[in-house]
Amino acid sequence: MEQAPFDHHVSIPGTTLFDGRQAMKGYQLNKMCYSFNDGDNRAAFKADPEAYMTKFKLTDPQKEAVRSLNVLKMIEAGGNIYYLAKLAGIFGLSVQDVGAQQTGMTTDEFKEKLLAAGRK
Amino acid sequence: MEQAPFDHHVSIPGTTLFDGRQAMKGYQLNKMCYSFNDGDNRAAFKADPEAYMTKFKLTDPQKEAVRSLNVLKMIEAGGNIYYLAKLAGIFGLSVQDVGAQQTGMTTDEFKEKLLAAGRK
Amino acid sequence: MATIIGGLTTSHIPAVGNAIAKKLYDDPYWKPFFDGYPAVHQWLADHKPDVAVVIYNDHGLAFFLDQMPTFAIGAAHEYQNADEGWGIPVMDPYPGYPELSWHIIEHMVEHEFDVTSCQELPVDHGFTVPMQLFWPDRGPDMPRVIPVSANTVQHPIPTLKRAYDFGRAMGDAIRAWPEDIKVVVLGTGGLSHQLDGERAGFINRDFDEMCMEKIVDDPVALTRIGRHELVEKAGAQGTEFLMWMMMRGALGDKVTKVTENYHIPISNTGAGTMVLESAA
Amino acid sequence: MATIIGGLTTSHIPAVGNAIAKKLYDDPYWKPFFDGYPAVHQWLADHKPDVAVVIYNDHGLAFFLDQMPTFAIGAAHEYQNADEGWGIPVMDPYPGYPELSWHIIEHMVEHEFDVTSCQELPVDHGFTVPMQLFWPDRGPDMPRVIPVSANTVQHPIPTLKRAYDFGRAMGDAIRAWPEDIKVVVLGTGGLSHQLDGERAGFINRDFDEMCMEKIVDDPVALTRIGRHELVEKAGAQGTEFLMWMMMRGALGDKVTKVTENYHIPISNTGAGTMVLESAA
Ligand SMILES: [Fe+3]
Ligand SMILES: [Fe+3]
Repeated sequence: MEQAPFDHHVSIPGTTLFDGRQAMKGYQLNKMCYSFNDGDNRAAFKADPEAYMTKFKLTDPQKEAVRSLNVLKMIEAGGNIYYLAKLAGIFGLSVQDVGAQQTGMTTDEFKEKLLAAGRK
Repeated sequence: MEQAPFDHHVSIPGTTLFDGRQAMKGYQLNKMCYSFNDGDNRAAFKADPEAYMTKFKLTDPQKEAVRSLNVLKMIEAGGNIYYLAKLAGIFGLSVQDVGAQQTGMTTDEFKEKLLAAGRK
Repeated sequence: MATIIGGLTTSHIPAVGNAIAKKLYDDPYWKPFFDGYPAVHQWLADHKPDVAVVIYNDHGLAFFLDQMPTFAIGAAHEYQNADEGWGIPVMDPYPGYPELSWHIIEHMVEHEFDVTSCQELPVDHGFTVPMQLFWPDRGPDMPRVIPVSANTVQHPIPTLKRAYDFGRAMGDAIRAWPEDIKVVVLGTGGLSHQLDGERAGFINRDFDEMCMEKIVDDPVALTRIGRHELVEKAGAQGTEFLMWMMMRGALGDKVTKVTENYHIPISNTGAGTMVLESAA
Repeated sequence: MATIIGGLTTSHIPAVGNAIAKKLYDDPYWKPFFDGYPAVHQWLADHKPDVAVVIYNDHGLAFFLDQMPTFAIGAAHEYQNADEGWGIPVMDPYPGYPELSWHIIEHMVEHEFDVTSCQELPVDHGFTVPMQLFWPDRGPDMPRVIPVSANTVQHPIPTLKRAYDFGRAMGDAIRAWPEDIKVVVLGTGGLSHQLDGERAGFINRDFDEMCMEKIVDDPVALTRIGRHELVEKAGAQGTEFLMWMMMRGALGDKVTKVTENYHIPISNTGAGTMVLESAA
């Protein structure tokens, strides 16, 4: 039985809807990130990221995205931003740092963009 | 603010509907019993039931019902039969032993009652 | 397009798992129960469904009272059983079909069913016993599975009408799936039984037989049974009949009864087995 | 009988928690945001609700993808926050009102809302930040709470219509509660923001202002917004506007706007604050 097309996936520019298709791809990555609610787990990841990723059975693209701390690649590999934010927190990245990285700006440029939206 | 009457509780003879009222009363007991899905937890309970019950913050009526292995009292204290069955399993009691205890029969009498229902 | 070829019902009593392990098929206590299954096996051999939607109720393995969903739909790549408290052996996992799971979940939420999606779901005897009964050798014809669970642990449980409507919407979802596959829907659990209280051991043959009759041609009549009336007449755990209603809803308006069996008692329970074939 | 006196809305951005901890009320970045709250405090001091139903969305603390409920209702004696991954300090628990929770759950399931009941529920910033904003000193007037959470993490999320209808049914349930108590309903989260993807930082003032206008007198118009349209116009996390729709449904047909505030940006978000008073 072949895998059927998944019909509910829609396209919004610059936006990856976290739907069933993404969820199927990203489960292990998201599960690992969810575990970071626990401080001991954060410490275990920091002590040995490779072992921790292997324990959670991350795929190679997921591991690579985490190693390079590349948020767009994490999303492409099925990551959900709410869980990824916990991983980003381990590296001291705020949601604005994460936003800047994804949009190819410095964090100051990204913050200025938001302030500009407020002046409109 | 006084506690208001809880309107959804109904009465069926010989039957305690596990509704919100029972659930509020029984949460800690049920939580302890749910933990028995794990073999290590069953062993910990068997090794020191009192300590285990205290760890799960059982109320005194709940502790007393567990000590005396009295299923009707466990239900009265808010226990739900699906979770209680896991506790009963630790003591090697089947659902038919549990049925017999609650109806004041021997297990053989209880089984005979069920067979008789089949002959009707 | 996918076709729902029919529905299977069975009780899912844990003791059946033991009886299967011990091959008690010809034991006098068990024979009248197991005699209901060869006709089901024949129907399955004739029809070879690709996917089984297994409607069951979790009994305190996957779900606890901290988060008790009314309806849950599995969306995992595979489903594994686990220790339920009695050291049950771990079986090989059952392969899932998450693409179809998500299609169903999308449809259900769009149609205002507030489901819980489960991307990891340990399955208990309510799921595994029916799978063992219907596909005892787990051969190459065993279908991929989608577990669907309804709450019968914590009142308020869903109404019989809601359960039936859930099945109807799920049937629409399955029939809208673009692949040419054959789907069978399992309604497991019941029939009448009560494990707890001074009324433990309560069984109601008349009510069970009425349910098995009406569910073929007049399931809507059964949606009028109140939830407390169901507890009164089917016993506290006889509320598992909700799973049969969900199954029946998915089959469409017209079905034909292929085979049925009813036997009292298995453990504390009135055990019912049926094959209902959907109209082409 | 219980009375719903009105609804409060607020964004629930985690950074607000830090700003409160650091008392940045008069900081130039924060002042235009915090300036929206004294009028709410005055209204609360005037009306002193006994119970707050806090509609929020969990962000990956209580719920994970293994069991993701569409709608969840707390039924615990108290609710505690917990570490969300950044070592957030643990606060005193918020006292619940489980009797009223169960009354609401009974009503919702009877009326075909398939809720997940939560007898233990760690609450995240989506719950705690609004509580800190509205009851900063946690004094004796702080109401007992009932947390209600909707899924905005995993698509499919509920439709705006379903969210609004959920609120309407919950409003009926609350008004049917026999005690003479005053209930306020909180709709938290939003407004427009997007954290992920190349469109991160997207904010839509026009859409937010339209939502804040329509939600007063014409919420039904907002139920016609599709879920993907909501993502497009409010941003990927702007779907939290669902919580506002649930709140609005509970208030009844006629409401009066007491106060409102809107400010861009707080963190990545367009932040909206409102008090809507229900018609007597
Ligand atoms: Fe069962
Ligand atoms: Fe949020």
